[in-house]
Amino acid sequence: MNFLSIFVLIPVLMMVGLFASNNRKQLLTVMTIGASLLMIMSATLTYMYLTERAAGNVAEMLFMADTVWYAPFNIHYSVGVDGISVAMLILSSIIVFTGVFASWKIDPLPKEFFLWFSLLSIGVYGFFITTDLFTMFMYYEIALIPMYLLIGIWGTGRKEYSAMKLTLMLMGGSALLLVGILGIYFSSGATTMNLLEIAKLHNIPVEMQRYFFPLTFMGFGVLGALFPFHTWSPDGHASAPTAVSMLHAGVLMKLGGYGAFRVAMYLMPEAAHEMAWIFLILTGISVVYGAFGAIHQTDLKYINAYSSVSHCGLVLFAILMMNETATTGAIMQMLSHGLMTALFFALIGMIYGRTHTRDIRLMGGLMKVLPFLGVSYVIAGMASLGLPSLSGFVAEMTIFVGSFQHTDTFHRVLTITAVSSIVITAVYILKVVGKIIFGPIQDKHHEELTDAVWYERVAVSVLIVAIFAMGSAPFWISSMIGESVIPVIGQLIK
Amino acid sequence: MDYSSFLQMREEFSLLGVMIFLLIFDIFATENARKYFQPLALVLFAAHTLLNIIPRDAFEVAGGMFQYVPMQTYIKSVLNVGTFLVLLQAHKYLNDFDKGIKKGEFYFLILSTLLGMYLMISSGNFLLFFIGLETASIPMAALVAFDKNNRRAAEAGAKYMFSAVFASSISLFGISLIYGSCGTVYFSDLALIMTNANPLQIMAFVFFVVGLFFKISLVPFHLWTPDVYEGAQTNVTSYLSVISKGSAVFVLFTLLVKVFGNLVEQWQPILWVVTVVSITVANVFAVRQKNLKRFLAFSSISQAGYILLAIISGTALGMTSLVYYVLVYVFSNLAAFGVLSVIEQQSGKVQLDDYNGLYQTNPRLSFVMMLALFSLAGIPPFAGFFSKFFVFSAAIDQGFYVLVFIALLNTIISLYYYLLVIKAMFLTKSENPIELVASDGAMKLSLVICTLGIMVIGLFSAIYNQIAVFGFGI
Amino acid sequence: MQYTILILVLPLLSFIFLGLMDSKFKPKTAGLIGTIVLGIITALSYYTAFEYFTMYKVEGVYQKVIPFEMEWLRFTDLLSIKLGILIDAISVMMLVVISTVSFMVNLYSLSYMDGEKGFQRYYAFLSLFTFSMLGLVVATNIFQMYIFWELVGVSSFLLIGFYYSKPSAVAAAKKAFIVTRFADMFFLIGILVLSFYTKTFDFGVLTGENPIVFAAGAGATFMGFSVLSWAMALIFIGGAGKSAMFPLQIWLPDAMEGPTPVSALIHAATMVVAGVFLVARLFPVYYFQTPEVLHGIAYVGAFTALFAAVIACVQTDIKRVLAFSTISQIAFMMVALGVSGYEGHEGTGYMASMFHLFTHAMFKALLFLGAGSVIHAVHSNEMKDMGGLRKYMPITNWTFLIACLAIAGIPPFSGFFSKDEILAASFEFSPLIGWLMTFIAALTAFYMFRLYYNIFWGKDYAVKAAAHGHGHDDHGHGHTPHESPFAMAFPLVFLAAVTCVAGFIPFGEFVSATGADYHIHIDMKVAITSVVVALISISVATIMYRKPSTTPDKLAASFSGLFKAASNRFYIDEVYLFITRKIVFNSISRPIAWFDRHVIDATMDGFANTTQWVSIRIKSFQSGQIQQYAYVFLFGTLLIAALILIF
Amino acid sequence: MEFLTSFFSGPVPVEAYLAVSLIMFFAGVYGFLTRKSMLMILVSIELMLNAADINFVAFNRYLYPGQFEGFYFTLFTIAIAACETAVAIAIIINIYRNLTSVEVGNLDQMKE
Amino acid sequence: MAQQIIFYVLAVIITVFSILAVTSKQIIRSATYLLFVLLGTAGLYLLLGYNYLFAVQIAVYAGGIMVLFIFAILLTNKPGENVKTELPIRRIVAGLTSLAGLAFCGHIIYWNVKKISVLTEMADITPQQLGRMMMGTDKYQYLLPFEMISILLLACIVGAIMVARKR
Repeated sequence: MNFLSIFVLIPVLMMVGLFASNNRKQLLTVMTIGASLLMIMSATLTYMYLTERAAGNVAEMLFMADTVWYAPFNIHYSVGVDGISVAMLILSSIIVFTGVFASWKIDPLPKEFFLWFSLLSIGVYGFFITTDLFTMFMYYEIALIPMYLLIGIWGTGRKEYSAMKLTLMLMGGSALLLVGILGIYFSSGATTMNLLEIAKLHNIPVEMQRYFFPLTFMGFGVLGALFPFHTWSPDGHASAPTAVSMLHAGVLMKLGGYGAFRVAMYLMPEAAHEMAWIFLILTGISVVYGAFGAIHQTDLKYINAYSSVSHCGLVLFAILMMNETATTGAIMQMLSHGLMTALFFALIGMIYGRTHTRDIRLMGGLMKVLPFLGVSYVIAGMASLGLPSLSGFVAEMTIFVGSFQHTDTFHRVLTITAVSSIVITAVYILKVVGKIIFGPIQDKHHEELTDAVWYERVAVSVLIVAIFAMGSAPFWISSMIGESVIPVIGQLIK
Repeated sequence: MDYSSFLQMREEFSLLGVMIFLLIFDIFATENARKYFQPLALVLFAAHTLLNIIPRDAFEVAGGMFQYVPMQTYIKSVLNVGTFLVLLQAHKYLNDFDKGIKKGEFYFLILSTLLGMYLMISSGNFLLFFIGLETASIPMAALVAFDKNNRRAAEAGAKYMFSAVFASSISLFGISLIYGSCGTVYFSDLALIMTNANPLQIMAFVFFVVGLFFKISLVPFHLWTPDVYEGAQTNVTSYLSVISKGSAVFVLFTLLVKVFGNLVEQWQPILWVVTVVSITVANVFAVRQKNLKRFLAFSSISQAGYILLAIISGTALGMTSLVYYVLVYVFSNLAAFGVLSVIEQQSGKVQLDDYNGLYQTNPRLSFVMMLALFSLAGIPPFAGFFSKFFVFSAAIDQGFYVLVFIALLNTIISLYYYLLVIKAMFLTKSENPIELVASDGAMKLSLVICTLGIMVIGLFSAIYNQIAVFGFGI
Repeated sequence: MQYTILILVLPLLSFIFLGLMDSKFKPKTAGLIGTIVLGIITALSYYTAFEYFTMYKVEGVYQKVIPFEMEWLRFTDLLSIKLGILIDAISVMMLVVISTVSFMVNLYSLSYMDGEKGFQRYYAFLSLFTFSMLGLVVATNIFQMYIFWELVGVSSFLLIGFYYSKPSAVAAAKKAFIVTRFADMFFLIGILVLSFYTKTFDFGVLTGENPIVFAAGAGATFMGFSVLSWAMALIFIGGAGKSAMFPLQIWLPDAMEGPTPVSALIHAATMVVAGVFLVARLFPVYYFQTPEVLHGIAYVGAFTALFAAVIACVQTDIKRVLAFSTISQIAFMMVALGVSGYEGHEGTGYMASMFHLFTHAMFKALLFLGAGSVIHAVHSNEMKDMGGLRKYMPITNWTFLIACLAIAGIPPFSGFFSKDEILAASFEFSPLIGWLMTFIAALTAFYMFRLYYNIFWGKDYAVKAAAHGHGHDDHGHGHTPHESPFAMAFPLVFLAAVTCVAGFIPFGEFVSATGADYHIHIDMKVAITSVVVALISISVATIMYRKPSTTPDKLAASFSGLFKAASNRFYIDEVYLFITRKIVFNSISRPIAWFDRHVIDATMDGFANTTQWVSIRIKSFQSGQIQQYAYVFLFGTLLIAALILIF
Repeated sequence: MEFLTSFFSGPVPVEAYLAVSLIMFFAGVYGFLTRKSMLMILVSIELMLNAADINFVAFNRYLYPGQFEGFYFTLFTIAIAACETAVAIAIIINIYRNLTSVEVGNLDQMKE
Repeated sequence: MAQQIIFYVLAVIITVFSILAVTSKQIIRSATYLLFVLLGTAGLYLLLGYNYLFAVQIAVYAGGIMVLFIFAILLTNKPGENVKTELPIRRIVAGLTSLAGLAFCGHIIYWNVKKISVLTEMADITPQQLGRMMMGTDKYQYLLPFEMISILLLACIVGAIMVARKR
C-alpha cells in the first residue's frame, strides 16, 4: 500500500463508516475523525516531502508508486506528488475539515450528504495524487457528479436549475478534456498514460498539439471558470449548500488550474507557446470581467462567485505567462483563493443561516450582533483584496511580478490590465463590508441574532489561521512550489 | 458423413438441450411438478452459462458454415448472463401472469431467440446467418406480443413483426445481390472475392447491413424501437434492448471486418454518419420523454451509437471494448429495467412524474436506479465510465477525433436526461410517491448482481484484460 | 542596532494581543497597555536617533545602516521581497515623528475616547497603525514599503470607520481606502516597471551611487516617455494617493469622520506624509534619472497647495479646514522636493521638505488635538456652534494659537524656519513658483486665523447656544464647555513646546539629500517677505473674524461663484461620483452583469432550449405508423447507398 | 427496333430475371408503404421475399452454376417465409381480437 | 425461342400481377393476384431447370401460405369488402420513392452484374444428390441449416400458437 493512496482510502473508509452509522452523532464522529486524519496525513506528507527534498532528493515527483491497471491502454494506477500536489493536498484537507464543521447541522438526510461529500473528497484527493492521465480524468469526473445531488438536494434557491447547469457545463468541459487526453495519449505514440513519461517522450507532433492543447486547456478551463465558460459558477455557487460551495470553489475549481498546468501546458508546450495569447486574452477578460461583474451583484454568493471568476482567471492567466515566478504565483493563488473563498462561503452560509437572506440590501450592521462573523468577514474581504500578511497578497504579488517579467510588451500590458483588478476587487469587497457588516442594522429582527457557535468557530478559525499563516510566512510554501514548477517550466521554455 | 463434428458446437447444443428439456417438462409435467419449473429452468440455465464460460480453441463445423473463435464464448457468456438476469427479473411476473401457465412458452421463445443469436454470432455463411437472424427475430415478435390481451402489447408485437420482416426482406435482397456479385455466401470465400469496390457489392452491402442496423436500432432504422419497448412486457423489453442488441453489434463488427473488410473505405463513412445521427437524434428525442420505457428506448438507441464507435475502429482494441461495453451495458441497462419492472408490476406506474420522491419511499430501488443511470451516462467510478472511455479510445486510436468529439458533446445531453430521472427520484418532492415496493428474491438477486457488476467491473481490470487476451478473435 | 526590531515587533504584538483579547480586557487596561507600549517605542526611537546621529557618521556623511533583514518571499533569483530595517537620517527622523505623535495621541485618546464602545478595538487599531507606519518608514526595499503601505491603508480604513454604525463614517472609510488603493495600483505598476528594468527592489541599490541598474531601462520608451519616467511617475501617483495630491485629495476631508485623535495621527502627521517620504526615499532616482518627473511633482504640488488653501478658506467644519490645510502643507513639502537639487546648497528643497514634514507633524497634530479638545467640549465640528471659547479653555486656546502662528510662518515658531526654506528653494527654482508659494503661505495664515478666531473669539459660545438652542440638551456635559482633563491637556502642551523650539534644531546637520551636513542659512529677503505677507494675512483675518462682522458675508457675496465652488471643493467629488456611479457602476459594471446574464448565460441556456425545441419539432417522425417507419427505413437505405456510391 | 428484335431473339439474359425480381421487390415495397390492411402488407412482404428468391435462383443458374448455394438459399428462404407468415398471421389475428380491425393505421397508441 | 417466349410471358404475368396485388382494392383479389405471382415465380424456377424448387414453391407457397392467407382474410374481413383508400399523397410519395429505388437499383445492377446470357449446360440433379447435399456436413452441404430451420419452425409454431390461441 502506497503512502499516498491513503488519501483516497480514508474517504472510502469514511463512506463505509457513514454507511454503517445510524444517527447524526455517529455520522459526525466518522466525519470528524476522517477529516482530522486527512489533516494529519497532509501534515505528515508535507513534513516527509520537505525532509526528502532537504535530503537532496531531486526527483520530479516523490513517493511514486505504479501498478498496472488496464494494460491494453497502458493505464496504470500511478501516484506521486511534487510540491504543487502537496500544496493542493494541504488545501483540500483544510477545506474538507472545515467543510465538515460548516455542515454540522446539515438537514435533511445527513447521511447521504456526508456520503456524497466523501465521494467528492475521493475525487479531489485522487486527482491530486495521480500521475496517470486516465486516472486523473476519472477522479476529475468522480469529483464532478456528486455536485449535482449535493446542490440539488441540499441547496437553496433555484437549486435544480443551477445544479443541472453546473453539472452539464462541467461535463461539457470534461468532454473536451477527454478528447484532449485521448489525443495526447495516441499522438504521443500510445505507449504510456503517465504524465511524466509523456512529458519525457515529448513527441506529440506540433500540428496535433494545435488541436489538443485548446481542447485540454478549455476542458480544464471550464472548471477553472474561464471566460466565457464561467456562468455555471455564479448560479452553482449561489445555490449550493455551504460546505459544498466551500469545497467546490475552494478545491474543485483548483482542479481546473492544476490540470491546465499539469496536463495541457506540460505535455504540449509548443502549442502552449503558440496559443497562449488567445487564452491570455480570455483569462485577462475573466479577471477584469469577473471583478466588474461582482460589483453589480446584490446576492452575497453571487458576489463571491464572480469574485472567484476573477481570482481563478488570474490563476490561468499566470500559468499562461509560462515563467517560474508567475506559475508559482498561480499555484499560490489557487491555494490562497481556495482558503479565502472557502472562508467566504462558510461565513455567507452562517450569515444566511441566521438572517435567511443573502441580499446585501436587506442586511446591515451585522458587526454589532455578530461580532465574530463580522470580523471574520472583514478578514476574508481583506484577504480577497490582497492585504499584505494575508494569503491573497503573496499570491497576487508573485503573479504580478512574475508576469511582468515577461519580455514581451503585450504580456506586460495584459499584466497591467490584470493588476487593475485589485482596485475593482477593493470596490466590491468594501461595498459589501460597508453595507452588511458595518453601518446601521437594517432589519430589527437581526438584533436578536446570536453569534457563531463552537463548530462554526472551529471552521472559521482554522481557515483564518491558514490564511494568516500563508500570508505571513510564505517563504517555505513558495519555495516548495517554486522548485516543483521548474520541470514544467523547463519543458515550456525548452 | 461425420456428424460427430457437430458435437463441438457445445454452446448451441447445451442451450438446445435446456430448451428441449424445458419444453418437454412443460408439456408433460404434472401440475404439482410444474411449480418447480422456474427454479429448475433457472438452475439449468445457470449451469449452461457456467459450463460454457471457458473459451476453447477455434474450429470450424460443416465446411466453414459454422466458425467458432474464442471471443465468441465471451460474447455468448455475456448474453447468457444477461438472459439469466432477465429471467430472474421475470420470475415473479411469470408466476403471476395468467396463473403462470405460459412460463413454458416464455422460456422456450426466449431461449430459441438466444439460440438464433448464437447462430448469428458463430455463423460462417450467410444462409446460416440469415436463419439465425430470423430465429432471433420471429419468435421475438411472439414474445413482444406475449401479454397478448393487452392492446399495447399486441400493437407492439405487430409493429415489431412488420418492421422486422421488412428489414429482413431488404436484408435478404441484399444478400441475394451479394451472392450475385460474388458467387458464394461463405464468409471466408467472400472476404477473398470482395476486393475491389464494385458498386453492386457496395449497394448489396448497404441493403444487407441495414437489416443489422435495424436490429441494433440505429437511426434512421430505429423508429420501431420506442413503440415496441413501450408496449412490450417490461422484461421482454429489457431482453430486446440488451441481449438482442448486444448480439447484433457483435455480429455487425465481425461481419464488417471478416466479410466486408475490403469495403472499409465505404462502411466507415456510413458508420460515421449513422453513429452521429443515432446518438444525436436519440438524445434529442429522449430529452422529452415522459414514459420511462420509451425513455430507456431512446437511451438504448444512443447507447447503440456509442457502441458503433468501437465497431468503426475495426481493431482488436475495438473488439475488446465492444464486448466489454456490451457486458457493462447488460448490467447497467438491466438494473434500470429491473427497477422499472418491479415498480411497474406492483404499482403499474411507468411515468417519469410517478417517480417523484421515490427516494423517500424506496431508497434502495432509487439507489440502484441511480447507479444504473450514472453507469449509462458514463460517470466514474461506475462501470459505464470505463466502457465509454474504452470505446472512445478505440475510435480515437483510428483517428476518429471529430466523431468522438461529437459523441462526447452528446454525452452532455444524455447526462441531462439521465439526471432528469435522478432529479425526479431524489430532488422533487411528491404528494403521493409510489409506496414501498417489495421485490421477490429472484428480482433482488438480479438487482444485487447488477449493482455489483456496475460497481466492480470497472475497477477490476482483470475482466477487460481477460477479454483482450483473444484480442480480435474473428 | 539590533534592538530596532523591537520598534516593529512591540506594536505588532500589542495589536495581536489587544485584537484577540478584545473585550476580555477592561477598556482602561487596554488603553494603558497600548499607551505603555507606545511609550517604550518612543523611548526606543529616541534612543535610536541618539545613537544614529552620534555614532554613524563617517567622514561627515551619515551612513545607511541595515541592522536586520530577512528574505520573506522570493520571486526570482534577483527579485525577492525582503523584510528589514533600514536606518538612515530620514527614517530615524520619521521614527521620532511617528512615535512621538503616536504616543501623544495614545495618551490623549485615553481621555478623549473614554467610554466609547470598542475602546479596546480602538487601541488595537492604533497599535496596528503604528506598526505599519513604522514598518513603512524603515523599509529596506520598495516592496516592503508597498506591503506596509497597504497595511497603513487598511489601518486608516479601520480607524476612519471606527464608528462603523455611522453610515457617513463607513462611506468615508470606503472612500479613503478605494481612492488610495486606486493610487496604490499605479504604485504597484510603477514598482513592476521599475523592477523589470532594474531587477531590484532594494532602496540601497536604487539610490546608490552606481546608476548601472538603470542601464537596462535607459533606452526603452513607452508612448513617448522613457520607461523609467513612467515607472517613477506611476510610483509618484501612489505617493500622491496617500498624500492627497490633486486630484486624489478627495478622500482626506471625508476621512475626518474618524475620531479626532486618529485624524491627528494619521491624516495630519504621519500617514499622509508617506507620499512625501516615498519621494524623498527615491529622491536620487528622481533627481538623476527622471528630473522631468520631479518637476512634474513640483507643479502638481504647487497646484494642490493652492487649490487646497483656497478651499480651506471657506470651509466651516473645523476639521475640514484642518484637512485642507494639511493637503496644502503636504503639497508644500512635495513642491520642496520637486524643486530641490541634490548636493550642497542645491539640496535645500530636500532638507526643507523633511524639515517641514517634521515641524508640520508636530504643529498639525497639535492643531488636531486642539480641535479635538474643542469638539470634545462643544460636541460639534461646525464653526457656527463655537466662539469665544478662550475663556473656557485657556490651555487649548494658547496651544492652538501657537500652532496657528507656527503654520502661518511667524518666527520663532518652527513653521517659520521650515517654510522659509521651502520658499527659498522655490524662488531658486523659479520665481513664479516662489511667488505662488508665498501667496499660498499668505492664504494659509489667513484661513488658520479665520479658524482660530471663529473658535476662540467672535460671538460668545453661550450666546450662540442660547440663540440656536440646540445641540447641548441631548447630552450630559452641561452648557458650559470646560477645559480638557490632564491626559488631553498634556499632549497639547508637549506638542506646543516642541513647536516652539523645533525651529532651532539644526535640522540640516541631520537630514540632507546626500547625508552630508547642510547648514541652514536663512535668506533674509525671502524670510522678511514671507513674514510680512503672513502678518498682513493675519491682520486681515483679525479684522474680519475677531469680532462678529458682516465683512466675510459681503466678500462671499461679491465672489459668490468662487465662494460657492470653493465651498463645494470645486466639485471634484462630484466628478468622482460621476465617474464611479455613472461610468464604472452604470456603464461598465451593469452592462457586464447584464451581458453575463443575457448573452453568455443565455447562450448556454440557449443550447438547452434549442435541444428542447428541436426535440419538439421532430417528434412527428415518431408518428406511431409502421408504414412511415418503413418509409424512413427505405429512404435511409437508399440515401446511404446513393451517397456512398456517388461520393 | 433492332434492340427489340435482339432482345427477343437472343437468349434470355440474366438481367431480365433481375428486372422481374426488382419490379416485384419494389412493388412489394410500394405495397408495404401504402396498403391499409395488415394482411395486404403481409402480401407485400411475400412479394419482397419472393423477389429475393428469384435473384438467388437466377444468379445460381446463370452465373455460378457450379454449386447449389442459391438453390438452397431459396429453399430455406421459402421455409422462413412460411414461418414468418405463420407468426405474422397469428399476430394479426391477435390484433383483430383486440381491435376488431386489421387496419394498420389503428396501431398508433404509442407514438412520439 | 420457346424459352424466350415462355420467359417473357411469365415475366409479364409476374410484373402485372405484382402490381395488381399491391394496388387492388379488394383484399381477396390481392391474395389471388399474389397466388398468380407465386405461380409465375414457380414457373421461372421450372424454366431454369430447378424442378425441385418448383415443387416446393407450389407446395409451400401456393399450398401452405396461401391457405393461411385466405383463412386469415376470411377471419378478419367480410369477403368483397373494399379496402379503404389511402391518402393519395402518401401513395404518390411511396410510388415515387419506389420508382426511384427501382431506377437506382436497376441502374446499379444493370451496369455491374456479370452479363451472362447463355445458360451453361447443367447435369440433371437427381433427388439423391439433393438429399446428399441436404444431409451432408461438408462445404456446400446443408445439414446444419436444415436442423436449425427445424428449430425455427418449432419456435414459430410455439409462438404462433401462443399468440393466436384464444386463451
